[in-house]
Amino acid sequence: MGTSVRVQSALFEIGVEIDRMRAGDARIGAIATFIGTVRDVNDAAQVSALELEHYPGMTEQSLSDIADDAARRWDILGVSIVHRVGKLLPADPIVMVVVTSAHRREAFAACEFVMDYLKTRAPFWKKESTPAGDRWVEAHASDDDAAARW
Amino acid sequence: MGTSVRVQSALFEIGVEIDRMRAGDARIGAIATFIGTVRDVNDAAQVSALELEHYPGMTEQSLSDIADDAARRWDILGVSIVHRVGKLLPADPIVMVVVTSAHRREAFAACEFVMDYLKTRAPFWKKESTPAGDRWVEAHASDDDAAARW
Amino acid sequence: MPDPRPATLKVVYLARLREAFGTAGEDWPLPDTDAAVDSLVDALRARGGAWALELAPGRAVRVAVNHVMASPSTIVRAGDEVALFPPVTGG
Amino acid sequence: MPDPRPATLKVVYLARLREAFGTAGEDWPLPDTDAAVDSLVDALRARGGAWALELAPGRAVRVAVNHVMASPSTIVRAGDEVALFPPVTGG
Repeated sequence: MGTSVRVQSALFEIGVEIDRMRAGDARIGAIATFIGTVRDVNDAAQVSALELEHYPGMTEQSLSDIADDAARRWDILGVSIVHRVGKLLPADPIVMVVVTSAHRREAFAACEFVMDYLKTRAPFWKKESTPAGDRWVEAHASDDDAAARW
Repeated sequence: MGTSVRVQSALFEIGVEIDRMRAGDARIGAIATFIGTVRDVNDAAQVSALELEHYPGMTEQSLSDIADDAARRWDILGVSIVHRVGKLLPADPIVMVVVTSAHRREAFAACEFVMDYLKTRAPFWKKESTPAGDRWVEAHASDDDAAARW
Repeated sequence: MPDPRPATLKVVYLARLREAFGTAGEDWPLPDTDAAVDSLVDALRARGGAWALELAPGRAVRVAVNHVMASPSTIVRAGDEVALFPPVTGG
Repeated sequence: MPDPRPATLKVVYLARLREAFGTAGEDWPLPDTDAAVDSLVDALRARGGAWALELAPGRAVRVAVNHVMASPSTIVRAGDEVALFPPVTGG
Protein backbone atom coordinates (compact mmCIF):
# COMPACT_ATOMS: atom_id res chain seq x y z
CA MET A 1 0.00 0.00 0.00
CA GLY A 2 1.49 3.32 -1.03
CA THR A 3 0.11 6.48 0.52
CA SER A 4 1.33 9.92 -0.39
CA VAL A 5 0.14 13.34 0.78
CA ARG A 6 1.30 16.79 -0.29
CA VAL A 7 0.30 20.36 0.52
CA GLN A 8 1.61 22.87 -1.99
CA SER A 9 0.88 26.22 -3.60
CA ALA A 10 2.00 25.07 -7.06
CA LEU A 11 -0.46 23.74 -9.63
CA PHE A 12 -0.37 19.95 -9.91
CA GLU A 13 -0.42 18.04 -13.20
CA ILE A 14 -3.47 15.77 -13.17
CA GLY A 15 -2.12 13.23 -15.67
CA VAL A 16 1.26 13.08 -13.94
CA GLU A 17 -0.32 12.45 -10.53
CA ILE A 18 -2.39 9.56 -11.86
CA ASP A 19 0.51 8.04 -13.79
CA ARG A 20 2.67 8.20 -10.67
CA MET A 21 0.11 6.10 -8.77
CA ARG A 22 -0.23 3.61 -11.66
CA ALA A 23 3.53 3.17 -12.16
CA GLY A 24 3.03 0.11 -14.35
CA ASP A 25 1.52 -1.89 -11.47
CA ALA A 26 -0.56 -4.60 -13.18
CA ARG A 27 -2.29 -5.55 -9.92
CA ILE A 28 -4.28 -2.33 -10.41
CA GLY A 29 -7.61 -2.72 -12.21
CA ALA A 30 -9.36 0.40 -10.96
CA ILE A 31 -8.33 4.02 -10.43
CA ALA A 32 -10.85 6.39 -8.87
CA THR A 33 -9.92 10.06 -8.91
CA PHE A 34 -11.51 13.19 -7.54
CA ILE A 35 -10.52 16.75 -8.39
CA GLY A 36 -12.05 19.73 -6.61
CA THR A 37 -11.97 23.06 -8.44
CA VAL A 38 -12.78 26.68 -7.56
CA ARG A 39 -16.34 27.65 -8.49
CA ASP A 40 -17.09 31.24 -9.47
CA VAL A 41 -20.26 31.23 -7.34
CA ASN A 42 -20.67 30.17 -3.71
CA ASP A 43 -23.55 30.76 -1.32
CA ALA A 44 -25.20 33.11 -3.83
CA ALA A 45 -22.19 35.40 -4.34
CA GLN A 46 -19.76 35.80 -7.23
CA VAL A 47 -16.30 34.59 -6.26
CA SER A 48 -13.34 36.23 -8.02
CA ALA A 49 -10.58 34.55 -5.98
CA LEU A 50 -9.95 32.18 -3.10
CA GLU A 51 -7.22 32.23 -0.44
CA LEU A 52 -6.53 28.85 1.14
CA GLU A 53 -4.88 28.70 4.55
CA HIS A 54 -3.61 25.60 6.35
CA TYR A 55 -1.93 24.67 9.65
CA PRO A 56 1.54 23.45 8.69
CA GLY A 57 2.37 20.15 10.34
CA MET A 58 -1.12 19.29 11.50
CA THR A 59 -2.56 19.50 7.99
CA GLU A 60 -0.07 17.02 6.53
CA GLN A 61 -0.53 14.71 9.54
CA SER A 62 -4.29 14.86 9.17
CA LEU A 63 -4.14 13.97 5.45
CA SER A 64 -1.78 11.07 6.23
CA ASP A 65 -4.17 9.78 8.89
CA ILE A 66 -7.12 9.97 6.48
CA ALA A 67 -5.17 8.10 3.76
CA ASP A 68 -4.11 5.41 6.26
CA ASP A 69 -7.66 5.12 7.53
CA ALA A 70 -8.92 4.54 3.95
CA ALA A 71 -6.25 1.87 3.45
CA ARG A 72 -7.38 0.07 6.62
CA ARG A 73 -11.06 0.16 5.69
CA TRP A 74 -10.81 -0.98 2.07
CA ASP A 75 -8.74 -3.44 0.10
CA ILE A 76 -6.87 -0.86 -1.98
CA LEU A 77 -3.36 -0.57 -3.41
CA GLY A 78 -2.59 3.14 -3.06
CA VAL A 79 -3.93 6.54 -2.00
CA SER A 80 -2.56 9.93 -2.90
CA ILE A 81 -3.82 13.33 -1.77
CA VAL A 82 -2.54 16.65 -3.12
CA HIS A 83 -4.05 19.85 -1.70
CA ARG A 84 -3.17 23.39 -2.70
CA VAL A 85 -2.87 26.46 -0.49
CA GLY A 86 -2.48 30.17 -1.24
CA LYS A 87 -4.31 32.25 -3.79
CA LEU A 88 -6.48 30.44 -6.37
CA LEU A 89 -8.77 31.65 -9.15
CA PRO A 90 -12.07 30.28 -10.47
CA ALA A 91 -11.62 26.94 -12.32
CA ASP A 92 -8.25 26.34 -10.62
CA PRO A 93 -7.83 22.84 -9.13
CA ILE A 94 -7.77 22.83 -5.31
CA VAL A 95 -7.47 19.18 -4.36
CA MET A 96 -6.86 15.85 -6.05
CA VAL A 97 -7.38 12.37 -4.61
CA VAL A 98 -6.28 9.22 -6.44
CA VAL A 99 -7.09 5.70 -5.19
CA THR A 100 -5.85 2.54 -6.89
CA SER A 101 -7.19 -0.95 -6.27
CA ALA A 102 -7.88 -4.26 -7.98
CA HIS A 103 -11.63 -3.59 -8.21
CA ARG A 104 -13.75 -0.50 -8.80
CA ARG A 105 -16.10 -0.76 -5.81
CA GLU A 106 -13.27 -0.32 -3.29
CA ALA A 107 -11.61 2.45 -5.32
CA PHE A 108 -14.81 4.52 -5.53
CA ALA A 109 -15.71 4.04 -1.85
CA ALA A 110 -12.23 4.88 -0.55
CA CYS A 111 -11.96 7.96 -2.81
CA GLU A 112 -15.32 9.32 -1.64
CA PHE A 113 -14.43 8.53 1.99
CA VAL A 114 -11.16 10.47 1.71
CA MET A 115 -12.97 13.52 0.32
CA ASP A 116 -15.69 13.41 2.99
CA TYR A 117 -13.14 13.13 5.79
CA LEU A 118 -10.87 15.76 4.27
CA LYS A 119 -13.77 18.22 4.04
CA THR A 120 -14.60 17.90 7.74
CA ARG A 121 -11.27 17.05 9.39
CA ALA A 122 -8.29 18.39 7.48
CA PRO A 123 -7.23 21.86 8.70
CA PHE A 124 -7.79 24.07 5.67
CA TRP A 125 -9.75 27.32 5.57
CA LYS A 126 -11.05 29.19 2.53
CA LYS A 127 -11.44 32.95 2.25
CA GLU A 128 -13.41 34.18 -0.76
CA SER A 129 -13.15 37.48 -2.59
CA THR A 130 -16.66 38.63 -3.53
CA PRO A 131 -18.11 41.95 -4.78
CA ALA A 132 -19.10 42.67 -1.13
CA GLY A 133 -15.55 42.09 0.06
CA ASP A 134 -13.55 39.18 1.44
CA ARG A 135 -15.27 36.60 3.62
CA TRP A 136 -14.32 33.35 5.35
CA VAL A 137 -16.27 30.39 3.99
CA GLU A 138 -18.61 28.82 6.57
CA ALA A 139 -18.58 25.07 7.15
CA HIS A 140 -21.59 23.16 5.82
CA ALA A 141 -23.68 20.76 7.89
CA SER A 142 -24.08 18.63 4.72
CA ASP A 143 -20.34 17.91 4.87
CA ASP A 144 -20.66 16.67 8.45
CA ASP A 145 -23.55 14.44 7.37
CA ALA A 146 -21.45 13.08 4.49
CA ALA A 147 -18.54 12.21 6.78
CA ALA A 148 -20.84 10.62 9.35
CA ARG A 149 -21.93 8.02 6.76
CA TRP A 150 -18.66 6.08 6.98
CA MET B 1 -24.72 19.37 -20.33
CA GLY B 2 -21.97 18.04 -22.52
CA THR B 3 -21.80 14.32 -23.15
CA SER B 4 -19.13 12.71 -25.25
CA VAL B 5 -18.48 9.03 -26.00
CA ARG B 6 -15.66 7.45 -28.00
CA VAL B 7 -14.60 3.90 -28.86
CA GLN B 8 -11.03 3.68 -30.09
CA SER B 9 -8.01 1.41 -30.26
CA ALA B 10 -5.57 4.23 -29.55
CA LEU B 11 -4.32 4.99 -26.06
CA PHE B 12 -6.03 8.03 -24.52
CA GLU B 13 -4.23 10.76 -22.58
CA ILE B 14 -5.74 10.89 -19.10
CA GLY B 15 -4.79 14.51 -18.37
CA VAL B 16 -6.00 15.68 -21.78
CA GLU B 17 -9.38 13.97 -21.36
CA ILE B 18 -9.96 15.62 -17.98
CA ASP B 19 -8.81 19.05 -19.18
CA ARG B 20 -11.15 18.80 -22.16
CA MET B 21 -14.10 18.31 -19.79
CA ARG B 22 -12.97 21.17 -17.51
CA ALA B 23 -12.38 23.64 -20.37
CA GLY B 24 -12.16 26.58 -17.95
CA ASP B 25 -15.80 26.15 -16.87
CA ALA B 26 -15.97 27.81 -13.44
CA ARG B 27 -19.40 26.34 -12.72
CA ILE B 28 -17.53 23.06 -12.13
CA GLY B 29 -16.55 22.37 -8.52
CA ALA B 30 -16.15 18.59 -8.71
CA ILE B 31 -14.64 16.18 -11.23
CA ALA B 32 -14.99 12.45 -10.56
CA THR B 33 -12.98 10.16 -12.80
CA PHE B 34 -12.68 6.42 -13.17
CA ILE B 35 -10.02 4.58 -15.15
CA GLY B 36 -10.16 0.82 -15.65
CA THR B 37 -6.85 -0.91 -16.41
CA VAL B 38 -5.80 -4.42 -17.47
CA ARG B 39 -4.89 -6.64 -14.50
CA ASP B 40 -2.27 -9.36 -14.95
CA VAL B 41 -4.42 -11.81 -13.00
CA ASN B 42 -8.11 -12.67 -13.47
CA ASP B 43 -10.13 -15.57 -12.07
CA ALA B 44 -6.95 -17.20 -10.73
CA ALA B 45 -5.02 -17.18 -14.04
CA GLN B 46 -2.11 -15.07 -15.27
CA VAL B 47 -3.19 -12.75 -18.07
CA SER B 48 -0.56 -11.75 -20.62
CA ALA B 49 -2.86 -9.87 -23.01
CA LEU B 50 -6.47 -8.91 -23.61
CA GLU B 51 -8.43 -8.58 -26.85
CA LEU B 52 -11.45 -6.31 -26.64
CA GLU B 53 -14.27 -6.68 -29.17
CA HIS B 54 -17.26 -4.39 -29.63
CA TYR B 55 -20.38 -4.14 -31.81
CA PRO B 56 -19.83 -1.04 -33.94
CA GLY B 57 -22.84 1.23 -33.91
CA MET B 58 -24.64 -0.38 -31.00
CA THR B 59 -21.71 0.10 -28.63
CA GLU B 60 -21.48 3.86 -29.26
CA GLN B 61 -25.28 4.17 -28.98
CA SER B 62 -25.27 2.25 -25.72
CA LEU B 63 -22.56 4.48 -24.23
CA SER B 64 -24.48 7.59 -25.34
CA ASP B 65 -27.64 6.27 -23.71
CA ILE B 66 -25.81 5.56 -20.45
CA ALA B 67 -24.26 9.06 -20.43
CA ASP B 68 -27.67 10.65 -21.12
CA ASP B 69 -29.25 8.52 -18.41
CA ALA B 70 -26.65 9.73 -15.89
CA ALA B 71 -27.33 13.34 -16.92
CA ARG B 72 -31.06 12.87 -16.33
CA ARG B 73 -30.60 11.26 -12.93
CA TRP B 74 -28.08 13.70 -11.43
CA ASP B 75 -27.47 17.42 -11.53
CA ILE B 76 -24.20 17.26 -13.42
CA LEU B 77 -22.47 19.42 -16.03
CA GLY B 78 -20.76 16.87 -18.29
CA VAL B 79 -20.05 13.18 -18.87
CA SER B 80 -17.39 11.68 -21.08
CA ILE B 81 -16.71 8.00 -21.75
CA VAL B 82 -13.72 6.69 -23.71
CA HIS B 83 -13.43 2.92 -24.17
CA ARG B 84 -10.66 1.11 -26.00
CA VAL B 85 -10.92 -1.95 -28.24
CA GLY B 86 -8.33 -4.25 -29.78
CA LYS B 87 -5.26 -5.78 -28.17
CA LEU B 88 -4.25 -4.49 -24.73
CA LEU B 89 -1.49 -5.48 -22.31
CA PRO B 90 -1.41 -5.62 -18.49
CA ALA B 91 -1.52 -2.13 -16.91
CA ASP B 92 -2.93 -0.61 -20.12
CA PRO B 93 -5.96 1.66 -19.60
CA ILE B 94 -9.20 0.19 -20.97
CA VAL B 95 -11.87 2.72 -20.08
CA MET B 96 -12.09 6.23 -18.70
CA VAL B 97 -15.17 8.02 -17.37
CA VAL B 98 -15.13 11.71 -16.42
CA VAL B 99 -18.10 13.44 -14.75
CA THR B 100 -18.15 17.16 -13.95
CA SER B 101 -20.63 18.86 -11.63
CA ALA B 102 -20.96 21.69 -9.14
CA HIS B 103 -20.78 19.33 -6.15
CA ARG B 104 -18.92 16.13 -5.37
CA ARG B 105 -21.82 13.92 -4.30
CA GLU B 106 -23.46 14.06 -7.75
CA ALA B 107 -20.13 13.62 -9.57
CA PHE B 108 -19.20 10.47 -7.60
CA ALA B 109 -22.66 8.92 -7.92
CA ALA B 110 -22.97 9.56 -11.65
CA CYS B 111 -19.45 8.26 -12.34
CA GLU B 112 -20.07 5.02 -10.43
CA PHE B 113 -23.47 4.64 -12.11
CA VAL B 114 -21.89 4.98 -15.58
CA MET B 115 -19.33 2.28 -14.78
CA ASP B 116 -21.94 -0.11 -13.33
CA TYR B 117 -24.18 0.32 -16.36
CA LEU B 118 -21.31 0.12 -18.82
CA LYS B 119 -20.14 -3.16 -17.25
CA THR B 120 -23.54 -4.81 -17.68
CA ARG B 121 -25.05 -3.11 -20.74
CA ALA B 122 -22.42 -1.82 -23.16
CA PRO B 123 -21.56 -4.38 -25.87
CA PHE B 124 -17.90 -5.14 -25.22
CA TRP B 125 -16.33 -8.57 -24.82
CA LYS B 126 -12.93 -9.45 -23.41
CA LYS B 127 -10.79 -12.39 -24.47
CA GLU B 128 -7.80 -13.13 -22.25
CA SER B 129 -4.50 -14.78 -23.16
CA THR B 130 -3.48 -17.09 -20.31
CA PRO B 131 -0.85 -19.87 -19.98
CA ALA B 132 -3.68 -22.36 -20.66
CA GLY B 133 -4.64 -20.57 -23.87
CA ASP B 134 -7.10 -17.87 -24.89
CA ARG B 135 -10.48 -17.67 -23.15
CA TRP B 136 -13.50 -15.41 -23.25
CA VAL B 137 -14.09 -13.63 -19.96
CA GLU B 138 -17.31 -14.68 -18.24
CA ALA B 139 -19.75 -12.05 -16.96
CA HIS B 140 -19.91 -11.64 -13.17
CA ALA B 141 -23.13 -11.72 -11.16
CA SER B 142 -21.57 -9.06 -8.89
CA ASP B 143 -21.69 -6.64 -11.84
CA ASP B 144 -25.41 -7.30 -12.29
CA ASP B 145 -25.93 -6.68 -8.58
CA ALA B 146 -23.96 -3.43 -8.83
CA ALA B 147 -26.06 -2.17 -11.75
CA ALA B 148 -29.30 -3.18 -10.03
CA ARG B 149 -28.57 -0.75 -7.16
CA TRP B 150 -29.42 2.32 -9.25
CA MET C 1 -47.74 -3.96 -55.11
CA PRO C 2 -45.68 -6.47 -53.03
CA ASP C 3 -42.10 -5.51 -52.21
CA PRO C 4 -39.92 -7.41 -54.73
CA ARG C 5 -36.95 -7.59 -52.36
CA PRO C 6 -36.50 -10.88 -50.48
CA ALA C 7 -37.77 -10.70 -46.90
CA THR C 8 -34.57 -11.30 -44.94
CA LEU C 9 -32.98 -10.36 -41.63
CA LYS C 10 -29.34 -9.52 -41.22
CA VAL C 11 -28.14 -11.77 -38.38
CA VAL C 12 -24.90 -10.79 -36.59
CA TYR C 13 -22.81 -13.02 -34.28
CA LEU C 14 -20.36 -11.49 -31.85
CA ALA C 15 -17.48 -12.57 -29.61
CA ARG C 16 -17.68 -16.22 -28.48
CA LEU C 17 -20.68 -16.91 -30.74
CA ARG C 18 -18.88 -15.54 -33.81
CA GLU C 19 -15.96 -17.86 -33.08
CA ALA C 20 -18.15 -20.89 -32.30
CA PHE C 21 -20.28 -20.45 -35.43
CA GLY C 22 -17.28 -19.64 -37.62
CA THR C 23 -19.01 -16.61 -39.12
CA ALA C 24 -19.69 -12.98 -38.26
CA GLY C 25 -23.22 -13.19 -39.60
CA GLU C 26 -25.59 -14.19 -42.36
CA ASP C 27 -28.79 -13.24 -44.16
CA TRP C 28 -31.78 -15.08 -42.78
CA PRO C 29 -34.98 -15.56 -44.82
CA LEU C 30 -38.07 -14.50 -42.91
CA PRO C 31 -41.31 -16.51 -43.04
CA ASP C 32 -44.34 -14.67 -44.48
CA THR C 33 -45.58 -13.56 -41.10
CA ASP C 34 -43.72 -11.47 -38.59
CA ALA C 35 -41.48 -13.68 -36.46
CA ALA C 36 -40.31 -13.24 -32.86
CA VAL C 37 -36.74 -13.42 -31.58
CA ASP C 38 -37.39 -16.79 -29.91
CA SER C 39 -38.50 -18.45 -33.15
CA LEU C 40 -35.30 -17.26 -34.87
CA VAL C 41 -33.18 -18.66 -32.01
CA ASP C 42 -35.14 -21.95 -32.11
CA ALA C 43 -34.48 -22.27 -35.85
CA LEU C 44 -30.75 -21.57 -35.42
CA ARG C 45 -30.50 -24.06 -32.55
CA ALA C 46 -32.11 -26.72 -34.72
CA ARG C 47 -29.00 -26.66 -36.95
CA GLY C 48 -27.27 -28.78 -34.28
CA GLY C 49 -23.51 -28.80 -33.56
CA ALA C 50 -22.13 -25.51 -32.25
CA TRP C 51 -25.55 -23.94 -32.77
CA ALA C 52 -27.28 -26.42 -30.49
CA LEU C 53 -24.48 -26.09 -27.93
CA GLU C 54 -24.18 -22.31 -27.78
CA LEU C 55 -27.93 -21.67 -27.98
CA ALA C 56 -28.95 -24.49 -25.62
CA PRO C 57 -31.69 -23.52 -23.16
CA GLY C 58 -29.98 -22.16 -20.04
CA ARG C 59 -27.00 -20.69 -21.93
CA ALA C 60 -26.95 -16.93 -21.46
CA VAL C 61 -27.40 -15.42 -24.91
CA ARG C 62 -28.36 -11.79 -25.44
CA VAL C 63 -30.20 -10.52 -28.51
CA ALA C 64 -30.33 -6.99 -29.88
CA VAL C 65 -32.66 -5.90 -32.70
CA ASN C 66 -31.47 -2.85 -34.61
CA HIS C 67 -28.93 -2.09 -31.85
CA VAL C 68 -31.55 -2.18 -29.07
CA MET C 69 -31.66 -4.98 -26.49
CA ALA C 70 -34.54 -7.35 -27.26
CA SER C 71 -36.51 -10.02 -25.43
CA PRO C 72 -37.62 -13.45 -26.75
CA SER C 73 -40.99 -11.98 -27.74
CA THR C 74 -39.58 -9.00 -29.67
CA ILE C 75 -40.95 -9.06 -33.25
CA VAL C 76 -38.40 -8.96 -36.08
CA ARG C 77 -39.20 -7.62 -39.53
CA ALA C 78 -37.59 -7.69 -42.96
CA GLY C 79 -34.46 -5.56 -43.02
CA ASP C 80 -33.88 -5.73 -39.26
CA GLU C 81 -30.38 -6.34 -37.91
CA VAL C 82 -30.53 -9.03 -35.23
CA ALA C 83 -27.37 -9.58 -33.14
CA LEU C 84 -26.70 -12.57 -30.89
CA PHE C 85 -23.94 -12.30 -28.28
CA PRO C 86 -22.86 -13.49 -24.83
CA PRO C 87 -23.33 -11.32 -21.72
CA VAL C 88 -21.08 -8.27 -22.03
CA THR C 89 -17.74 -8.03 -20.22
CA GLY C 90 -16.36 -4.58 -21.00
CA GLY C 91 -15.13 -1.82 -18.74
CA MET D 1 15.19 20.09 41.08
CA PRO D 2 12.35 22.19 39.57
CA ASP D 3 12.48 22.92 35.82
CA PRO D 4 13.85 26.50 35.57
CA ARG D 5 12.03 27.15 32.26
CA PRO D 6 8.77 29.08 32.52
CA ALA D 7 5.70 26.83 32.28
CA THR D 8 4.05 28.12 29.09
CA LEU D 9 1.89 26.91 26.24
CA LYS D 10 2.37 27.95 22.64
CA VAL D 11 -1.09 29.13 21.55
CA VAL D 12 -1.77 29.35 17.79
CA TYR D 13 -4.67 31.18 16.10
CA LEU D 14 -5.70 30.30 12.57
CA ALA D 15 -7.88 31.68 9.78
CA ARG D 16 -10.76 33.91 11.01
CA LEU D 17 -9.48 33.80 14.61
CA ARG D 18 -5.99 34.91 13.58
CA GLU D 19 -7.49 37.89 11.76
CA ALA D 20 -9.96 38.76 14.56
CA PHE D 21 -7.28 38.60 17.28
CA GLY D 22 -4.70 40.39 15.14
CA THR D 23 -2.04 37.81 15.95
CA ALA D 24 -0.97 34.34 14.78
CA GLY D 25 -0.30 33.20 18.33
CA GLU D 26 1.31 33.88 21.70
CA ASP D 27 3.00 32.24 24.66
CA TRP D 28 0.55 31.58 27.45
CA PRO D 29 1.69 31.14 31.07
CA LEU D 30 0.31 27.98 32.65
CA PRO D 31 -0.95 27.90 36.23
CA ASP D 32 0.93 25.54 38.60
CA THR D 33 -1.47 22.68 38.08
CA ASP D 34 -2.32 21.04 34.79
CA ALA D 35 -5.06 22.98 33.04
CA ALA D 36 -7.77 21.80 30.63
CA VAL D 37 -8.59 23.27 27.21
CA ASP D 38 -11.82 24.82 28.53
CA SER D 39 -10.04 26.82 31.25
CA LEU D 40 -7.66 28.24 28.63
CA VAL D 41 -10.57 29.24 26.41
CA ASP D 42 -12.39 30.79 29.41
CA ALA D 43 -9.32 32.86 30.24
CA LEU D 44 -8.93 34.05 26.63
CA ARG D 45 -12.63 34.94 26.42
CA ALA D 46 -12.32 37.03 29.60
CA ARG D 47 -10.09 39.46 27.69
CA GLY D 48 -13.27 40.89 26.15
CA GLY D 49 -13.50 42.54 22.69
CA ALA D 50 -12.78 40.21 19.74
CA TRP D 51 -11.87 37.47 22.23
CA ALA D 52 -15.28 37.56 23.90
CA LEU D 53 -17.00 37.74 20.52
CA GLU D 54 -15.15 34.94 18.70
CA LEU D 55 -15.02 32.62 21.72
CA ALA D 56 -18.60 33.29 22.90
CA PRO D 57 -20.45 30.16 24.01
CA GLY D 58 -22.23 28.75 20.97
CA ARG D 59 -19.56 29.92 18.46
CA ALA D 60 -18.02 26.90 16.77
CA VAL D 61 -14.35 26.89 17.75
CA ARG D 62 -12.12 23.86 17.31
CA VAL D 63 -9.05 23.16 19.43
CA ALA D 64 -6.06 20.97 18.61
CA VAL D 65 -3.35 20.08 21.13
CA ASN D 66 -0.03 19.13 19.55
CA HIS D 67 -1.74 18.75 16.14
CA VAL D 68 -4.40 16.37 17.47
CA MET D 69 -8.06 17.41 17.78
CA ALA D 70 -8.91 18.04 21.45
CA SER D 71 -12.06 18.34 23.56
CA PRO D 72 -12.83 20.90 26.32
CA SER D 73 -11.55 18.46 28.95
CA THR D 74 -8.23 17.69 27.25
CA ILE D 75 -5.37 18.48 29.66
CA VAL D 76 -2.65 20.85 28.40
CA ARG D 77 0.89 20.83 29.75
CA ALA D 78 3.94 23.07 29.56
CA GLY D 79 5.42 23.06 26.07
CA ASP D 80 2.19 21.97 24.36
CA GLU D 81 1.09 23.68 21.15
CA VAL D 82 -2.60 24.56 21.41
CA ALA D 83 -4.33 25.75 18.23
CA LEU D 84 -7.73 27.48 18.07
CA PHE D 85 -9.53 27.62 14.73
CA PRO D 86 -12.97 27.70 13.08
CA PRO D 87 -14.53 24.57 11.55
CA VAL D 88 -12.47 23.54 8.54
CA THR D 89 -13.53 24.36 4.96
CA GLY D 90 -10.94 22.75 2.68
CA GLY D 91 -11.30 20.39 -0.26
